Amino acid sequence: MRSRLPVVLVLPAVVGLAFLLVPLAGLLIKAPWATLPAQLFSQEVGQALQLSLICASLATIVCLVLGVPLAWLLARSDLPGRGVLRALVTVPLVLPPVVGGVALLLVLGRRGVVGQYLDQWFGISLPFTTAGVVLAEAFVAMPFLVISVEGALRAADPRFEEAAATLGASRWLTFRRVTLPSVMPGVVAGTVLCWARALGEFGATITFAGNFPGKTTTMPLAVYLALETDPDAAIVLSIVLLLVSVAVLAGLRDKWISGPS
Amino acid sequence: MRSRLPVVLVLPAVVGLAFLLVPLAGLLIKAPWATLPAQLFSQEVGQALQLSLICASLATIVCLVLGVPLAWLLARSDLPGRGVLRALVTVPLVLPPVVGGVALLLVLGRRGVVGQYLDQWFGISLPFTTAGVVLAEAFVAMPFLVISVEGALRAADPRFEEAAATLGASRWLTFRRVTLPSVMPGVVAGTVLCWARALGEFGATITFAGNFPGKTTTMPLAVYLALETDPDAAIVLSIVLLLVSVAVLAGLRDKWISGPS
Amino acid sequence: GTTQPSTSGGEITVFAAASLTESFQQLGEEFEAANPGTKVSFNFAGSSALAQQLNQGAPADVFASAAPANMKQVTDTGTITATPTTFAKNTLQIAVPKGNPGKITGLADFAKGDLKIALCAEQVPCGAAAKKVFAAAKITPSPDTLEQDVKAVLTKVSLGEVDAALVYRTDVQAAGDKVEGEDFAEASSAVNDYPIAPLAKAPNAATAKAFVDYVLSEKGKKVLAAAGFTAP
Amino acid sequence: MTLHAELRVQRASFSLDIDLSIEPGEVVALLGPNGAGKTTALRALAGLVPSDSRIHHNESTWDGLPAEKRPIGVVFQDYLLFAHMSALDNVAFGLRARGTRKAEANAVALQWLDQVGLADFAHVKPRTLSGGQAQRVALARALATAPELLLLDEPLAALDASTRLRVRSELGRHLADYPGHTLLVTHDPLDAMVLADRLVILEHGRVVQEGSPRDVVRQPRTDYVANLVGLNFYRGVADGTEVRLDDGGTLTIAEPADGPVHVVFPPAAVSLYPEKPAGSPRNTWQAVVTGIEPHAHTTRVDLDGSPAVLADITTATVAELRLQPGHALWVSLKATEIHTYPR
Amino acid sequence: MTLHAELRVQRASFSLDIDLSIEPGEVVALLGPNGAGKTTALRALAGLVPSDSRIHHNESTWDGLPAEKRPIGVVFQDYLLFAHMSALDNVAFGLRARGTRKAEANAVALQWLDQVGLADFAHVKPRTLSGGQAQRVALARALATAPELLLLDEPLAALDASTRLRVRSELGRHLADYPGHTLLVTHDPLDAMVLADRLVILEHGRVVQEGSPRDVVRQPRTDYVANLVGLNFYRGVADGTEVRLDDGGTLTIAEPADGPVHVVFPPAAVSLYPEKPAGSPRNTWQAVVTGIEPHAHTTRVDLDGSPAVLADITTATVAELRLQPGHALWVSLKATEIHTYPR
Ligand SMILES: Nc1ncnc2c1ncn2[C@@H]1O[C@H](COP(=O)(O)OP(=O)(O)OP(=O)(O)O)[C@@H](O)[C@H]1O
Ligand SMILES: Nc1ncnc2c1ncn2[C@@H]1O[C@H](COP(=O)(O)OP(=O)(O)OP(=O)(O)O)[C@@H](O)[C@H]1O
Ligand SMILES: [Mg+2]
Ligand SMILES: [Mg+2]
Repeated sequence: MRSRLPVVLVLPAVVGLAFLLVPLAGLLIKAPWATLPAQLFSQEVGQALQLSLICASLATIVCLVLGVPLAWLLARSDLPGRGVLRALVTVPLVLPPVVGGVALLLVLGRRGVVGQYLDQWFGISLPFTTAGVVLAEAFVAMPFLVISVEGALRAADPRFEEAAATLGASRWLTFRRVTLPSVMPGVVAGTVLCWARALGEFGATITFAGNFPGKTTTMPLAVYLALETDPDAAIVLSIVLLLVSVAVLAGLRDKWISGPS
Repeated sequence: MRSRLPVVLVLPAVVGLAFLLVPLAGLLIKAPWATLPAQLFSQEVGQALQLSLICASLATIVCLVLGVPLAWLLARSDLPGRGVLRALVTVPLVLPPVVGGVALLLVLGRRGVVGQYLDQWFGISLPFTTAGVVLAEAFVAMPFLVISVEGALRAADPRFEEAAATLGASRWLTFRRVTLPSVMPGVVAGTVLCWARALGEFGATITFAGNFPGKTTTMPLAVYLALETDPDAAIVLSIVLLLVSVAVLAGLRDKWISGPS
Repeated sequence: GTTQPSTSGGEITVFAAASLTESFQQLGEEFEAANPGTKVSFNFAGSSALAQQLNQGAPADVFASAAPANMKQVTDTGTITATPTTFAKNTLQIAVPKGNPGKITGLADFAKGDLKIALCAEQVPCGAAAKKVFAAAKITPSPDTLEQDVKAVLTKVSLGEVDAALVYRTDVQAAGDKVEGEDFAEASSAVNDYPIAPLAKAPNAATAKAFVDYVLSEKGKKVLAAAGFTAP
Repeated sequence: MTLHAELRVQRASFSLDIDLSIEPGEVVALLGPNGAGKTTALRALAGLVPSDSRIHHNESTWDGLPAEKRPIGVVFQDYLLFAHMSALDNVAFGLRARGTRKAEANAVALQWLDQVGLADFAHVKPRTLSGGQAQRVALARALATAPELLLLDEPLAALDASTRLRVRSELGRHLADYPGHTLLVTHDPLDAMVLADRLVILEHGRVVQEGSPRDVVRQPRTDYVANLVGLNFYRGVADGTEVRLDDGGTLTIAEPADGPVHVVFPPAAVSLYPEKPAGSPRNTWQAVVTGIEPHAHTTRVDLDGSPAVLADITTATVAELRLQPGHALWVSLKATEIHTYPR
Repeated sequence: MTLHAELRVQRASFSLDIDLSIEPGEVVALLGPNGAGKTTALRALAGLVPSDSRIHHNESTWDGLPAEKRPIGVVFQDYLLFAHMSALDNVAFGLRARGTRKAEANAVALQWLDQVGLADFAHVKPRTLSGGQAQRVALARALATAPELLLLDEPLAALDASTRLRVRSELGRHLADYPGHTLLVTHDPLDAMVLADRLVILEHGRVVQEGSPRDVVRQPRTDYVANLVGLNFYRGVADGTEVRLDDGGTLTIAEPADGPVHVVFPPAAVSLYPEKPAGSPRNTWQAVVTGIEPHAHTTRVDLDGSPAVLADITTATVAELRLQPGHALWVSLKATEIHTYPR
């Protein structure tokens, strides 16, 4: 029952869409499709794809478990210096990922500030393991989740939380049953950003976790190696990564999202 | 007047905060501070920093102008296939940035699908220019903005837009005066993500725009090159980038944000 | 602990420069075939990243670097105590897009302002080498971009974004038929060495030494030569 | 110039199907129990709900028109004030949207805020307004654009008694001057009687009664309406001066009637006695007190009997009779107080 | 076991400062004009607003306690139902929060929904409820946890007349059984009279009057209260049977008094005549009609004179006198109808 969409909004929206999609179309057009089936069914690619999906999903779970509470703390508590904390949380975004990887090595590496004790006391060594990939991806992707969820929390009406409190709900119950469901669209948006960023993560991963096929070689690393040997194959690999992620996102999001409109 | 913060939320929040901040602390500890002043006041670093800030800000403006309407279109219109469109918009996130740069070259490069005509007809060549840096950064960073803003739009109560319509407001006016202000926290969150991502962008920039001091060498590129010869200098450069971005974000965000809580 | 005795028979980990990907994968397979019971796994990345990782205690047996500078970063910290051996050399070539649309004939064309030229940045080996070459030829190039690695340069050449670039011959060879290489005289003034060495605390020192020897052997040289490397 | 609307809305388990006509200058009140579809009808008129409705006005049709193209003003049940704008900006919004210049829009808005007694709150954000204050800002916002069709969803519900009296009479004055069509959704029969020229009673998405306030008050047709106007209400079959009630009991009436009728009488016409009264009233029967509600000057007594009945008696009588739930009493009712009309 | 509260809240340009005591089982109604601070007081009791309040109950103090530790139930003015939960889950929420098992909580919740007449809507989301339905779910949600202090902010405001009657009497029954303390914020004097044992009248954040409904009805102390209970109200100085009114005019009263007094009489005690009447009433003066509001059975006439006065007359009289705003009439009032009490 609403009027036609206004040109002043639709025009930039369409330009924006074209800006994002035309380059992808370019990739699709120029890709050497003939090599696709061979790539798709090669063992290494299968392994890398599987590893990518698993690691990105695990990293996303880590981010959700740690990041959503962090977002809540930033949005709802009255900590002093929240402004600075909030800015600090965005820092891994700005850090070139390779430097992020170096930072992780400095802290969690075998000679790292924390890592040396992990190694000495528990025999745990994170770099160059699949767990390391998950950590590196989580480090890079978490700020996306935190900032999206915090934005959603700030836009949510806190009076519903008050209503829950008067019903005897602790902050935790209120958070779980009232706050979280009401900011679900924001959490979903953040999760998508986080997962996608983790899936595409390269610099921190190769620096912190290395590039061991089957263990730490995710798709972006495979793309990097393919660029060394066969640039066309690299593009095909990227497209595979794209298609899989589009399929996953298109499949999942509409299931999760049941908001207004 | 609320109870103590629940441990079950605060604990993961603190762990998450530590996870994000300890590696940064590691960087700070291990950085060769002695070289910092020399670096800070060197001409190249100043140039790169300035270029980074300008390009990231311009890219953010491009993203706001194109991305906010796009988010609105995805959240509020009843286009067919919105789910797939939404997934496609997230794709540049997943794409390894280097491949994103290749995609941009394929389309906007000298021999690109669109670029060849830009070159022939208008004499415009985007690669190796500062405009190219802005484009590359915008391409990589826009999905962050779009997805955050879309999440915020979905969480907003559409009945306020109905109220505006009954007051005779067109969709455009409603968007400007009612919808946008009510999702401001989400837009701010998205803008921060977008700006930070643009500031840290490396792969697509170097691939599409190349690396020429004063024209296309942004801080992440300078960091990368420094890593090749002098990792310590790279860390110092990263810290400079970090400090500047934290200062900007901490300074700006609390000004923009005046939501609840 | 960091120096457990090898328990997994002959398994070693080789940290190798990304430009060695193809040849070392082949060498690894041949080595495994020649020494049953051994297994070689690789970690391919940029030499500087590998050096960082090694200095942070990465569990490796062998390091093959694309530049002596990165090797030096590792020997400086004592992570490698053995003297590195040069196992391959690489020289520069002029790379042009298929069909040579810029009509590049020699190094002198790099000084033309109207052509699009890509070079490596000075900080990376191919850039340092290019600087030496231009100095020797007394030419002042007018590059449009100073790329951070050879692959980035080659991407631009193969897409026709630049008319000419200066890269290693091995890279031209790997780039396939979209890129054509032209040799030039001054190339000999800047030859890049690839050093290799086993790590001081290699978990499997014996196999590590065997692998280094295999790379330096005639069989190894043949594989490397096929990829475009010249022998040391 | 009449506004004709055939409103048809289908919701999950609810359907609305009503025809409405509103003359220029006329105020139609839509009354009905919760969930009857009043808000839904209002939204269909405003173009806020997808529907098969057909609306004609002034030789034009609104069917395809989006909400912002309809010349309407709406006061929503839960205000929907824009949280980030001051009260003044909220009121000025509609004028600005229609192209009025800022200074002028603000002046008109301020005038409206003044009319609803909130001039002092012009620069305050809605979040800090009390419920009633917010409602009044919403009222001013809808009225400020001088719409052709004014839609009010419970405009007075959150106002306190004295403000309500004032805003009601101001609203009444404005509506009287106002040349457009007005639809008023309300629960309060008093609001409806005072403000509306015609009442339309809705139940379960259908019109069950329609007429001038006077007619509706006199001749309710459903329990809901009778309740609304505060009358005892029964269905029965008349045979001369005897009416046999459907739910039990018989009443004697003064004016003979025949066939199925509605029977009404005011609770104030009912008298209560501890013993069976002897005297002129033609109707006496026994009943048991089930509830007592004190009002300002009288007390309403709920009685179960054949028929069940409501009685309004003075507070003095309550004390005198020592009324308690469970007490058995005699009910007496003069035949002349009973009004019947055909079903 | 009395609940004692000293509520002090400072807001931008508003301050609340009231002392309240509520006995167990007692229902206190908080009345006052819009913006008087009723909601603010309720929020201070609930622990939802930072304040310097001191609240004692049962030898314990609530001062430091957060809202969720206070044994309270709140019905909010704009419902605040959780949009993503069904009506049933909304009602069961408080029980679940207090550790009741799911099946049991749902059973109790369903019972409550049934009590407010919404059993059929148990599995419906609040978005699809009508305003009144939503209000009733909110009511059920607050009552379901059987709190010690029940706080109701306009619990009946959005209900239609018949539902309101039913929910009011059900609420009354529940409150009568209910051993806890109840604070009811309302605009409706009838709700207050019917449901509350004591009224507390708030204006500008201060208590202006307090007492049983009967006392407040008989002896209002401010214009707001007089308006609320529907009485003509003046301030004056008595000297024997003469009262000189502060705002002009003099009235003759039956029972002699002295000094500053309040003067009240019901609008129904006022008679209107076209000519100066000759007869027993001791007070007659001329006045001009300024407003006419038809009610169900009587008509309220607003008259300006010395003093200004409200009169309730039968609709028949309105027709007979051909009343129109602007008409000059004679007002007559028996001295015995006038009630005075010291200021
Ligand atoms: N979005 C919706 N989806 C499904 N059903 C709805 C929706 N909105 C309203 N309904 C149902 O339609 C019916 C009518 O609702 P409506 O809001 O029109 O009632 P109302 O007469 O305004 O009631 P009230 O006086 O309580 O505000 C109700 O039964 C309600 O549950
Ligand atoms: N968050 C706030 N900040 C500043 N002032 C406020 C805030 N909330 C309320 N006020 C002011 O406090 C006063 C009392 O408000 P309150 O909501 O308590 O009134 P109320 O008696 O409940 O009125 P109503 O009957 O209209 O609901 C009002 O003048 C209001 O503008
Ligand atoms: Mg309604
Ligand atoms: Mg209130």
